Amino acid sequence: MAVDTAPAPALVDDRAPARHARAGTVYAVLGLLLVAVAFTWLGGKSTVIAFDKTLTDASWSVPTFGAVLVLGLLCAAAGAWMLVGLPQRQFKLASTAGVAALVLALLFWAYSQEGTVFRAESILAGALFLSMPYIFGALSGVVCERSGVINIGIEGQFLMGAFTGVLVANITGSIYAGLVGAMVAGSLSTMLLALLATKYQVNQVVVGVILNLLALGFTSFMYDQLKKAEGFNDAFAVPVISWGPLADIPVIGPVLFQQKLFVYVGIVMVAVVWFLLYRTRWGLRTRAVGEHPAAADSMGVNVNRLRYWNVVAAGLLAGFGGAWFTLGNSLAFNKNMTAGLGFVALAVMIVGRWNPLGVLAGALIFGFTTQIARDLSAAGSSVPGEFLQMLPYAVTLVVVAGLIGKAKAPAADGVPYNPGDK
Amino acid sequence: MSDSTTTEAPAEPPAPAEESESKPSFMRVFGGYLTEANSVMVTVYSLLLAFLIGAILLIVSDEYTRSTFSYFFARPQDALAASWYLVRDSYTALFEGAILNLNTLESYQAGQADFGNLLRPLSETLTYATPLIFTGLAVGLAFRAGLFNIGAQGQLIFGMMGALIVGFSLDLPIWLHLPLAIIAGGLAGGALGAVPGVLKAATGAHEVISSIMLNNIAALFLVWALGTSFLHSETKSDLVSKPVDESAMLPTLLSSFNPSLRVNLALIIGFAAAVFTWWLLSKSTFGFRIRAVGFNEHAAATAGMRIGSTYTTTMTAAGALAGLGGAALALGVSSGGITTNTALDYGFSGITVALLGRANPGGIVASALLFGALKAGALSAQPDVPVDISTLLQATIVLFIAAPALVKAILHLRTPRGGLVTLEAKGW
Amino acid sequence: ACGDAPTDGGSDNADASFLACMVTDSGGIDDKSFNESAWAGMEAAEDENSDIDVKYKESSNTDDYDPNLQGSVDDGCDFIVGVGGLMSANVTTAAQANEGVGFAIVDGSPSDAEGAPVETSNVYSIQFDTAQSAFLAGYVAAAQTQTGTVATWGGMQIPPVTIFMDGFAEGIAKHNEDKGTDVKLLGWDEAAQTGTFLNNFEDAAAGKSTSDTFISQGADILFPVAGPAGIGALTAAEEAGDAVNAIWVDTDGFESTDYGSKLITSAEKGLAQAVQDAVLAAYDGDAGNGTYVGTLENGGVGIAPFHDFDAAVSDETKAEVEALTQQIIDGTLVVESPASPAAS
Amino acid sequence: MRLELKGLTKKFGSFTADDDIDLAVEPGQIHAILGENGAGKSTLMNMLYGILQPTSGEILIDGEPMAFSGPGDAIAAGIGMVHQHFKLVGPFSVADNVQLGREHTRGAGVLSARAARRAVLDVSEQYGLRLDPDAVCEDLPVGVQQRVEIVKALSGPKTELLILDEPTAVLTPAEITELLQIMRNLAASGTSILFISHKLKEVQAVADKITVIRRGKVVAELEPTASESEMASAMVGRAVSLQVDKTPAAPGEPRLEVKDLTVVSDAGVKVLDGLELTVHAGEIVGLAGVEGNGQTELARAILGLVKPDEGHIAVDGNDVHGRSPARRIADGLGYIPEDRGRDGLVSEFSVAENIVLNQYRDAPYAKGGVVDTAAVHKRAVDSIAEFDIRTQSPDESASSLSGGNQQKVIIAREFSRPRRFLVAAQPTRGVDVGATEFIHSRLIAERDTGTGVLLISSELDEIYALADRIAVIYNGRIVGEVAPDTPREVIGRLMVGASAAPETQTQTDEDAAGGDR
Ligand SMILES: Nc1ncnc2c1ncn2[C@@H]1O[C@H](COP(=O)(O)OP(=O)(O)OP(=O)(O)O)[C@@H](O)[C@H]1O
Ligand SMILES: Nc1ncnc2c1ncn2[C@@H]1O[C@H](COP(=O)(O)OP(=O)(O)OP(=O)(O)O)[C@@H](O)[C@H]1O
Ligand SMILES: [Mg+2]
Ligand SMILES: [Mg+2]
Repeated sequence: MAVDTAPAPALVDDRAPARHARAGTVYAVLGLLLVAVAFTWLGGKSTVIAFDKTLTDASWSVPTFGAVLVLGLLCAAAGAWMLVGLPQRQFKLASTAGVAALVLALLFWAYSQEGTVFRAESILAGALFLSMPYIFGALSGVVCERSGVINIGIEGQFLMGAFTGVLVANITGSIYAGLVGAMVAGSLSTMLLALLATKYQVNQVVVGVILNLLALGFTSFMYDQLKKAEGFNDAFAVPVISWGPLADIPVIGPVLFQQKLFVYVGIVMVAVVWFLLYRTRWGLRTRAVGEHPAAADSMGVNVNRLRYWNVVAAGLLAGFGGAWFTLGNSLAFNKNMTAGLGFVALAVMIVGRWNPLGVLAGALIFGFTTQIARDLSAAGSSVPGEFLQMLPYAVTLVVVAGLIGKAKAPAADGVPYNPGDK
Repeated sequence: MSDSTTTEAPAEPPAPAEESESKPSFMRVFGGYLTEANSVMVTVYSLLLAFLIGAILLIVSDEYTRSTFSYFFARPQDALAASWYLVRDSYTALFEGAILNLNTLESYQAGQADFGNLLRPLSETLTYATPLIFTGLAVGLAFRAGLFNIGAQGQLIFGMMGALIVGFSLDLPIWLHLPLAIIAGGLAGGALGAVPGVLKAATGAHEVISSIMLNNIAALFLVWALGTSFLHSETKSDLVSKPVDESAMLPTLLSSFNPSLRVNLALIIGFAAAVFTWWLLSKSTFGFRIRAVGFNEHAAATAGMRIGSTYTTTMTAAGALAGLGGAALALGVSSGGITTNTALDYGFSGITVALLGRANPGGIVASALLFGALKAGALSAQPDVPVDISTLLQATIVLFIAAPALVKAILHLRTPRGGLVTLEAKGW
Repeated sequence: ACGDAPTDGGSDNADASFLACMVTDSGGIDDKSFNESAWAGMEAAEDENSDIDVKYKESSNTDDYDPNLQGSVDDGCDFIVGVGGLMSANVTTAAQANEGVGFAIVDGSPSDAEGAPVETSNVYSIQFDTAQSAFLAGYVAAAQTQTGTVATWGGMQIPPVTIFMDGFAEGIAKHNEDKGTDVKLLGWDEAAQTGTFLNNFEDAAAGKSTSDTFISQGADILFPVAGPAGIGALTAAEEAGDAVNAIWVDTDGFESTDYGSKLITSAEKGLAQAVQDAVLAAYDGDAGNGTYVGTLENGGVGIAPFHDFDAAVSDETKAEVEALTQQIIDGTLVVESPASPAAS
Repeated sequence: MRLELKGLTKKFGSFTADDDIDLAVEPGQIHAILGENGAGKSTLMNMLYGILQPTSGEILIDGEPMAFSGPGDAIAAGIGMVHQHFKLVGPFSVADNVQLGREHTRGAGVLSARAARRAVLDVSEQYGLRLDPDAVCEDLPVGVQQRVEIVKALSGPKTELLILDEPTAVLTPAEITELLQIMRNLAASGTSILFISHKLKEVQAVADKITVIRRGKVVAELEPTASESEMASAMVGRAVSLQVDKTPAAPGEPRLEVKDLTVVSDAGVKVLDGLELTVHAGEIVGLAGVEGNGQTELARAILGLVKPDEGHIAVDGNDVHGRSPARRIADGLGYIPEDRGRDGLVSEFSVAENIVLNQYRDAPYAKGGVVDTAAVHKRAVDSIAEFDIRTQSPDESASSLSGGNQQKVIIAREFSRPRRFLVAAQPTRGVDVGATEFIHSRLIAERDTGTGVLLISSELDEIYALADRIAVIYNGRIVGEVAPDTPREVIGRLMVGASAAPETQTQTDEDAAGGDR
């Protein structure tokens, strides 16, 4: 063979690209601001961290000034590191360290107010539990959109799951039957999306919006119909699963080993969906169909059939997430009780870059900030409650703009596929 | 955003042309038109199908009618009569609430009611359509630039606040005050709309995430702001704002017929905004750029268009449109003071309105009117027609209109020359 | 237009001569709160008098008030009940335009758009001084708490909600003052008028997680003022075991919820009864432009029986509650909230 | 395998793309299909591969009539296809792209990465198509992507008929030689091959039989001994001049000066590394090189879409640093992008709108921020006539044009406004002989008006035909500037980074072969 088209080995640049410098400046400035905050307001204050469930009396009192000072300097150092230039590979490390320091410092600051105690176990356990609807909703979104179908109807699937879960649990008397019912209901409602998106090539965003409307109308209507009769909408409680001695480990125990079924299923599903997507034939085909359906088609993959069943299967996940609202919280169904969280799940999916592990991270950010906001509000923070409630949204905005940057959707996401002229 | 350059299939192969040598009669042409899935007939059939499904829902949901079905085989006429009356009365009620009240018409003909009463249903329809025109345009305009503005809700809320603040805090003559208040609404909405645009241009942050976050932030901000002494009503303890000054209120259009006819100048502004948006998109160089970027940002960039600034300006303009919708509320029907509920879900409905109108200003106005009529009808027909049934009816109508292929398949219509008109399919 | 279509409920009095209509506030007919209670009163009136027929129209926001009131007039209603103080001006205007029709406003009084009181001939006003019942509930809570910490939280920061929270706070303060206790109230600072609110009435899951947070901060009695979202507090209490209990609002939660065993008592607001009375009075032509303020004195507000907690609440506390009730009725003890009917 | 088509017809609505086509491919035969852009070649192949369903007619394999309801059926019947447009999933690795649809699993649907990698290596070794199974496809140069496509087509369980739809359009001369050799080997081992190309030399070199299609009909059957001009006139239906007439250049003052240009990609790779280049007025400089050596970035940097990390670009002696692409275009920079689907056209826009895509704000097409539709229309009508763009009307959407005509739209856009400097990247890629002839003559005419032209092409034929001077790019650097009469082998060696002297060839081959990412 005479010649080859091999491009030269990559020359790795040793200088920091411009965006590193920009990010570095931001981190450095924020870090120094924190230092200034420490000197101005935090002298003499202390932040109390308590282990409320396993060690009722144990608590640490940390001088807020010192903690914020150290963390602020750490953040500034991360920024400086970026500014002087660091290898590409370590940019992620530096920015993660910077953000972590920033978040921790803000927490120390927030919990330095008189009367506030950072109850590590209940806050973390609560945060994990609160992330669950986002995990299920966003995973459902991932499965749909990885196969090229936009699912904006997660909110509707939540409602269907929430309603049906309670209904079936009431009729059968079994909470597990209720969970299955919720999944089936979620899946039935995505079936319409699946059909319209594959067979009838309807604009998928419109279908999603319609599904939300239909689910709201349907569940509200059924709620009214069943309200008159007894025994259709009584609350059922999912038992807390306690892992024996593991549950007694400080912090880790209450957070990880004494949670409701939803938490375990949620974490397992993240792993399962990840494995299925990246390690199995189904996943390979699913991703191909979402990126380049014509390519998959030309290799004999039936694009629309795969999309159809994936969307239907994704409904199972969203429906299960819907059951979180009722069965997971030991609540009866109530009209519109999902309160827009389905849309947040959509955002979590994008924050997680259509990847189950990213979804886990995004959902945890949301759950954690929501929990912190509620805790601070309950403790009587001087920040108005509305601003505390904005916290998860504001944090997401910052994370998305500052850390995630351009999230690239699967290339064929939302584009109906028409194989030849069949 | 993705385009489908790789899929080479067209939407639907046109049916083989029916060749007939003799000149077809009018009835044949007309009959052919009726059985063809053209956009007019698809809309007509969508409504019919939706109302058919609605009828079934009504029958199922009505306890009495349902009970007559329990002895259907013994005395079917009971069930049929009950169903017929139920469906007829329900739809009459919707029609009367949205378009023309037949009772009022009778009284009017008998000289017992004034003309204004006759106009009330229409006025209500137009009143509810007004904010939807604005939010529909806000979503539609962004859509043409390839942006999914799911944030019209928050932009509308900001617009409401902006218009409100100028509306009560300045003391000016009407010719100055009203325009200023309206502009303030547009500016406030535009400011919020700019955020996702700027973030996308600068950092690549996905506009859907930032818009969803900003919707929530705006709604909470409104709750907080309404509680502050600056915005909070001085006379009422409820969570309601100060009313806007008389000089900043949008004049009503039909109140000379009857003072309770609420439709106001905002409707005209809405039409004007639609015309302007149409002009902007199809005539102006800016619109050329928006569409080019929306279809293919790479080619647009290669042709020298600035992508980031197109995102920013388009989102700002879209936000401003939604903000004007907020101003229409704050200075119009809610001029007595806004609450946390005033915005309803006008912003979210704007998405459906825009997509149903195929992101064309004309189509957006038409679908906003349809939604306004459904809302006015539903409001007036309750509780005979449960509100939830109206929601379901709305969803079903939109579903069929958005899915011509489905209507075609159900009714076995023929494909028209030039194929089915489908909503453009767009990814993120 | 369609009188022969059966109305909701099925128990309609088909050939009734008196049509009583209700216009809801946002939240709808089944908000597990004042709309629902008011509708219960309407239906009770219908059951009581077979010559009365009832109907309702739901409003999704303040913009719907006018068309719904007008629609009710057009439907030929003889008596129209508007629910919610926000509707006061709209009801007043409608009443002035339709002198021949009777009106009532729940949680409000006739006023103009600016909120200034207006004299009318045909608006009946129904209000409640729920601060009084909440005061007693707060006193009981202070007496019953084991941890010395109780908590309240609301749906939204609006007067019908905060009046409960004010009364509750004052009841606790009274107990602390009289008995030398140091019971702490989380979730509401009466002086600053700031506290914990969900900013909606629907999200019971958020209500539960908020309640869990209060429990982790030591509260053992929860007082949610949030309609259906308040149920979240009851499930939180249930999950937390025997140590945590709750007090319900508006109705006797022992009967209206599934969590009777967790409810020490309820701060009641006799809305259904008052609406029922008003409709019946209107039928007799007696409603006119009267004003009804529900108080402990007329039984319009009060605290529910202790039910399962009857044994747990000491006789001493019961006697003190009795005495406080008497003092409030006498006027020797004044429970005041910025949201009290007199102030609005 | 013996393939026979009988009366195969494909209609799109009332338009007949293929009309009653009869064709037979014997086992081990290389059967070339020739035809203008839009003649119906790809449509025919797509029917064979089950992507499209014939309107009428029969496909017979070894005498058996076949009905393919999808590519799956065709694959099962032993047909493999390399599509004209890559059907590669960009973010996937080479191995994943090759195994898609026939995955290597360890049971229960769990993928076996090792088996997939092994399979790719096996096939690529067998045919001498070097590939790194772990490379991500979208990062690969198009030439390598083409190789992936070929490996894909050969990886079928028992590929007996291989369809190659314009596989050589993006390959370098050496790669083409290599591919043709592979085809011969395959044919020798009994595989039938259907081969589509617009490059007549290749067809001559490899085909056993040639079928010419025009407007969906078979118009000629030629033997490989037919001359190029015979083939061309059979395709086009008229005589085509394959020779580009050009007078010697008269270079003037420098129009483009690139000094020390360095561009670092987002991934931190130096894609341009101190590149130096000058193009004068009235000359065409051909930039030869294997794709992926910085040509794209150079073109984009000249346009201003890529910000240089170091160095200067001057047009007409003025440093263009800080000038927006719009400003540069207005100042007389013309640009024919290499990827017309992505960068050249807004396919949903009408032909008219595409023609004014970079002038829509200028007089006479716009006044005071308003587009003058009439002026745009008039310009489009003129351009359609002048550039012979085959379209039903100026309002037709660009997507409905054939690739060759789409390219003419871009040519029309760039060639009918005053320009001082032109960057033409792969201007005739995938374009038929007739259109190529036309585009080439326009480029020469452009030069003769005094415009400086930078011609970026991976086709040495094109470079030889047009260039007055040849610069060879390798690894983001100009590694040699030679006269247009330099032998191919010299340029070929420069293109892979070897010195111009022949002795080092063997050495280089080893290096280059191992260098696939
Ligand atoms: N999906 C389609 N719908 C309508 N017409 C089509 C479609 N696909 C192809 N055509 C028509 O069929 C004709 C033949 O197209 P085809 O792709 O087969 O050309 P080709 O010979 O491969 O050209 P090229 O050399 O450019 O690849 C085109 O001119 C086009 O008008
Ligand atoms: N939806 C469509 N409607 C009409 N014609 C179409 C459609 N899609 C593709 N075509 C036609 O199909 C033909 C082949 O399409 P394809 O995308 O293969 O063109 P191309 O390969 O880019 O053209 P070329 O080979 O000339 O560069 C084109 O001539 C185009 O006109
Ligand atoms: Mg082709
Ligand atoms: Mg082609």
